[in-house]
Amino acid sequence: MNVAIIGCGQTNHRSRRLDVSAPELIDEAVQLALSDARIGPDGIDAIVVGNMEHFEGIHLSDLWAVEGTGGVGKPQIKVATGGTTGSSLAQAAYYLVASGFYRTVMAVGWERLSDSEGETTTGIVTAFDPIYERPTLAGAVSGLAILACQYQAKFKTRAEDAALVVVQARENAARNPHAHLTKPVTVADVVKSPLLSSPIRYLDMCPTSDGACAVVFTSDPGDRKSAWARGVASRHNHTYLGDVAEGSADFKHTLKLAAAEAYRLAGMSNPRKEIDVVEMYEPCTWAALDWAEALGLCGPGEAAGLWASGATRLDGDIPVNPSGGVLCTNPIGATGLVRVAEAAMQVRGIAGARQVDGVETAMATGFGGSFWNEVMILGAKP
Amino acid sequence: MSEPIAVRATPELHFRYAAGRYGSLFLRGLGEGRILASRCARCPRTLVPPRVACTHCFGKMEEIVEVPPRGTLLAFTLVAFPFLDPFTGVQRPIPYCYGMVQFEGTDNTFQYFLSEKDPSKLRVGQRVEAVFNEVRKGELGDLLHFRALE
Amino acid sequence: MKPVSILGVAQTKHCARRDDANYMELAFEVIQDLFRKTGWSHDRVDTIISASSDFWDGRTISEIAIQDPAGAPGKSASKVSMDGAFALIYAAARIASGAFKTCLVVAHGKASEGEPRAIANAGFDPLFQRPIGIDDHTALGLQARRFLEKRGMLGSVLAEAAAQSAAAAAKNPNAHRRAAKHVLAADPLHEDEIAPDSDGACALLLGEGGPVELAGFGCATDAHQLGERDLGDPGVLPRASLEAHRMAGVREVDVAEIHDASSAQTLLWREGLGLPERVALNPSGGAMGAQPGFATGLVRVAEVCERLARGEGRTGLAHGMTGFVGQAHCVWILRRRS
Amino acid sequence: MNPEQVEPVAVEGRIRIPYRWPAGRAAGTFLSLLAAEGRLVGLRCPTCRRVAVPPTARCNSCRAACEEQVPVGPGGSVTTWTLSRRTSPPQILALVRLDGADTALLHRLIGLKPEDVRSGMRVEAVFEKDRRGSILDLAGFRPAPAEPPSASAGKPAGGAR
Repeated sequence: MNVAIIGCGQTNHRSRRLDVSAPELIDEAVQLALSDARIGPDGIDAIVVGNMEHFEGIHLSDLWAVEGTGGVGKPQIKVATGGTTGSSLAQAAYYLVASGFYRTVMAVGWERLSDSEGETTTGIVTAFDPIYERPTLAGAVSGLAILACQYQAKFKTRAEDAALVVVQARENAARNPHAHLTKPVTVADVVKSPLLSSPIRYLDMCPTSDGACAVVFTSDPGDRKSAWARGVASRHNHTYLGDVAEGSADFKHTLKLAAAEAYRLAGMSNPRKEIDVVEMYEPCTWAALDWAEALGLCGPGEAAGLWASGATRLDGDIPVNPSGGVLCTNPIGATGLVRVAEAAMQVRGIAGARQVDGVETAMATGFGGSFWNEVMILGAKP
Repeated sequence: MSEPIAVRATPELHFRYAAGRYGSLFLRGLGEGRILASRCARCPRTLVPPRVACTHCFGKMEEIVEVPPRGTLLAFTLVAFPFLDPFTGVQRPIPYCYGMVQFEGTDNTFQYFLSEKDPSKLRVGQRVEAVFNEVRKGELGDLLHFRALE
Repeated sequence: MKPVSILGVAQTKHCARRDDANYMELAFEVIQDLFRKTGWSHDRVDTIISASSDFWDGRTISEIAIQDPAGAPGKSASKVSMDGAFALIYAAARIASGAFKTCLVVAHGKASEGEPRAIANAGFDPLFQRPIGIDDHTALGLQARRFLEKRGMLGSVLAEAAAQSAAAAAKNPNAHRRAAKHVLAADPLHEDEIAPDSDGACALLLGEGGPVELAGFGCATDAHQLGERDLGDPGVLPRASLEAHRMAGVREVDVAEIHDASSAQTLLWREGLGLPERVALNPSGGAMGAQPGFATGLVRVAEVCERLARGEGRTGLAHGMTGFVGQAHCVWILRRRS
Repeated sequence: MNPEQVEPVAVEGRIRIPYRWPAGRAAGTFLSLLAAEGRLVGLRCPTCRRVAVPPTARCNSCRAACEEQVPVGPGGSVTTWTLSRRTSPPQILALVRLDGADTALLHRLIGLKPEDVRSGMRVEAVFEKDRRGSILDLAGFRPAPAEPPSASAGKPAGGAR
C-alpha cells in the first residue's frame, strides 16, 4: 500500500522551554500537524511515539505523553532507538500504514534536553556497555570524534574544511523559524571555538534542544498536498563500538547500505541527479562530510570540495539541510522526524523561506545507536 | 513569579550489571595480566572483549584465546569538555585521551585510555601496548592504559 | 490483515537471577534455541524487532546489547520500547507491508540487575504521582482494593486466584520458582498475590506458512493519572479485545494467556476480555508464574502458539500490557491453520 | 579456558543524573495556587464539563483546551487506598476525589492508622506551612468529620471516555 505524508508540525525548537510541561510541548507539535493535515483527532487511527527515557529521567515516557499526543483510547506504540528515534518513528508509522493495519498514523517525537540541565552527555554515555565502554566514552561527542579522527587521517582534511558545513547550516537556519541556533558563524569562529573532543570543537557539534515534531502518514490522502514514501530502509550495526568499523574500516558502512537499499526501492539509478534535496542527520561537521560520500553525493574525500563549491547551498545543485539541520536544532527524540518533516515540506512545496525550487524528490536520513542509519526517500508522486 | 514552576530531583538508580560468562573470563584474565579474546573458527574472527556471538556469522564463539598485549592505534581523541559521569554523579576528570586499539591477531578494536595526553603526539597506525596495574582485582581497571611503543 | 504466521517460538527458563548471562548472552540463548527448534538461521531472517526497556536495562538504547546475537548488523532492525506483545504489532506490520518475508522478534527483561520498585516509580509523572512515592506494587494495591470493594468481594478471592496460578505454574518447566509468602505487601495484596520480578527472554519468528497465524489484534491506551480511571474497571481492555476479535472474525477462543501483574488482575482482565468459564486461562501460570519485564506479553503469545500448534484448541488469545495497572493493553487472537 | 566453567561476576553500577521537570501551564496553575494561596483548583473542559485534578491542558476525553479554573476541595473522599511498605513507618497512599472534581488525586493519608481507613471516608487537605510549588506542599489528607456534600461523593472517577 502506498503511504503519503499529509501533515507536519514542529515546535520552535529552543535551548529550554520552561513554560510548558512535556505533554504540553508535544501538544504544540500535534496541533500543528493536525491542522496542516486538515484532520481532527478522530482522524488519527494510531500513534507512534518516541523519546529517550534517560534524557528526561522519565521511564515509560509514552504513558504520561498521552496527555499531549491525544493517545487516550487509541493504539499508541513507543519506538525509541537513540538518535534514530525520530526516523524510526517515521519508519514505524510508514510500515503500520503500508501493512493496511491502520489508515492514518501520526508519528510524534520529542525531547526536552534541558530537563537534564545540560547533562545530555551523561545520558548518552549510558547507551554503551556498562563494563567496557562507559569508563572511556564521552557521549556522542567522543564517539563522533573517533570517526572524525579516522576521516581526517584518511583524507588529510583540515578543520577549516569541516567548518564550512556549520557555516552554511547556520545561514540556512536563519531562514527557518523552527531552528534553534540561527546566529551566523564564520570558519574562524568554528576553528577557534573551545575543543570538546579532538578534533571536534564546540561549533562543530550539534546543540541540545527542547522540541517536538509530529508527522501524519496515511494511505488515503485525498486531495491533500502529499509527499509519498518511495524508499524506506534501515541498516543496523554491532553491539560494541570497537566492532563498528571492523571489515569496512569506516563508520559509514550502514549508511551506504541503507541508502543503496532506499535508492533501489525508489528505482533510482543516479541518486546524485535524481534527488533534489537532502535532509541529512549530521550531528557534527565531520560526520556530514563522511556521510555525504556514503550517500553518493560525491566521491571519497571529495565532500569538503562539495561544500566549498556551493553545491550544497539552498541554490546549489544538491542542497543539503535547507532547514539548518541537526547542527542547528537537536531535540534528540524528534531530530530524525524533523528531517522527515522537512523533506516532506520540501516535496509539498510549503517550506517557506527555506524552500528549494522545484523539489520532486527529497531524502531524509537518521543516525543513532552504535553507528546505525536509516533513510527515507519522499517523492511528489507515489 | 520570576521563573515558571519546575520540580527538581536527582534520582540515583543502582544496577548490578552481569558481565556474563565471556566477560567474567575476560575480567579474570585482566586480573592475571592477560588479554583474552573469543575466536570463531568458521569466519574466522578473533574479538576483544570476548563474547558469545560472532560479529560475522552471529553464531557461538567457541574458543577463548590469549592475544599479545600489543596492537595498533586506529583512532583516538582527547576529551576536553566537562560532563557528569553517570557512575559517580560528579564531573569526570578531564582532559583524557582514549583510542581504538586493534590487538595483534584480532579483527576488531578495543576502546580504552591512552597514557598520552597530547593528541599531536599520537597518530593513526601507531604501535601501542597495554600497561597493567601492579595490584589487580579482576576488573577493567586492572588495565591502566595503552602507551605508545614508538 | 495479510496472513502473518508464527514459524516458531522459544523462551528461556525464567528465574529470579541470571548472573551467568548478560543481555547479549540471554538473547543469544533464546535466539539459538528458536533456530534449533525451527531449523532457521540468521541468513534467512530479513528483519528484527526487539522489545526492551532502557530503565530496566540501565542502558539508554537498550537494544544495542542484543544487536549481534540478533544478527542485526547489516539488516533493518528496530525497537519497540514497550512489552513484546506491542512489538509484535510492528513486527507483523513489517511483514504485512510486503517489505520483509521473515521477522525475528525478541524481548528480554532482567529484574535482577536493577531496582524494580524505584524504576517503576520513575514511570509515573514527575509532577503529581512520582513525588508521592508510588510504585507498581502500591498501584496494584490501589487497584485490587477498588476491584474488591466495587464487586463486594472478599480478599480471599485474591488468594484463591493466586493459588490457581501457582498450581498451573508448578506444571510449567519455564515458570519462575519462588517462595512467595502470604504476607501483606501492598494491601490488600499479599506477596504471593503479586507477580514475581523475573529474568528471562522470549523470541519468535514471524513469516508465512507457519502452523499458527496471527488472526487479529487490538491495542488501546488509557489516561495516565491513576485517578482519571476507575481502577475497579478493566479500562480500555474491552476496547482492545473487541478490536482483536473483530479483526480476527473470532467470537470465542479456546485458550487465553494474559499478563496478570496481580491476582486481582487475573480476575479483572478475565472480565474485561469477556472470557467465559470454559476458556482455559493462563495454563502456563501466566505472569503470576513469571514476569520477565518487557518479555512478559511475548511469552503469553509464545505459550498460546505452542498450545495451538500441539492441537490444544484452534483459537487462542494472548494479552500484553504496558504501564501501571493496565494503562495500555494489547490483545492478540491466534488461530491454528487447518 | 571455557566460559561455561567460569564463576560469573556482576559489576556494580549506577545512573545518577539531575533533572528539572517544568510544570507547564496546567500543572503550573495548580502548583502555583497551591504554593501561593494554599488553594486547590482543577481545570474544567469547556465541552464535556469534566473537572480534572490534577489538571491537564487538554481534555483526555474530547481534546478541548481546558482553561477554566474551578475551585476544588479542600474536602474530598477516599476512593481506594493501600499501604506502602517502602518507607518506615509505612505510608497510606490513597486516591482522593476532591469535592468539585471528576477525577481523583493520588496522595497520602495522614493522622490515622491503616485499620481506621475506609474507602468512601471523608478527608480534608492538610497544607504545609512552607510551600515551594510541589505536590508535596500538600502534606496529605486527614480524616474530616463532615458528611459528604452530595450523594456522588465517594464514587471514583468515571474514566476518560
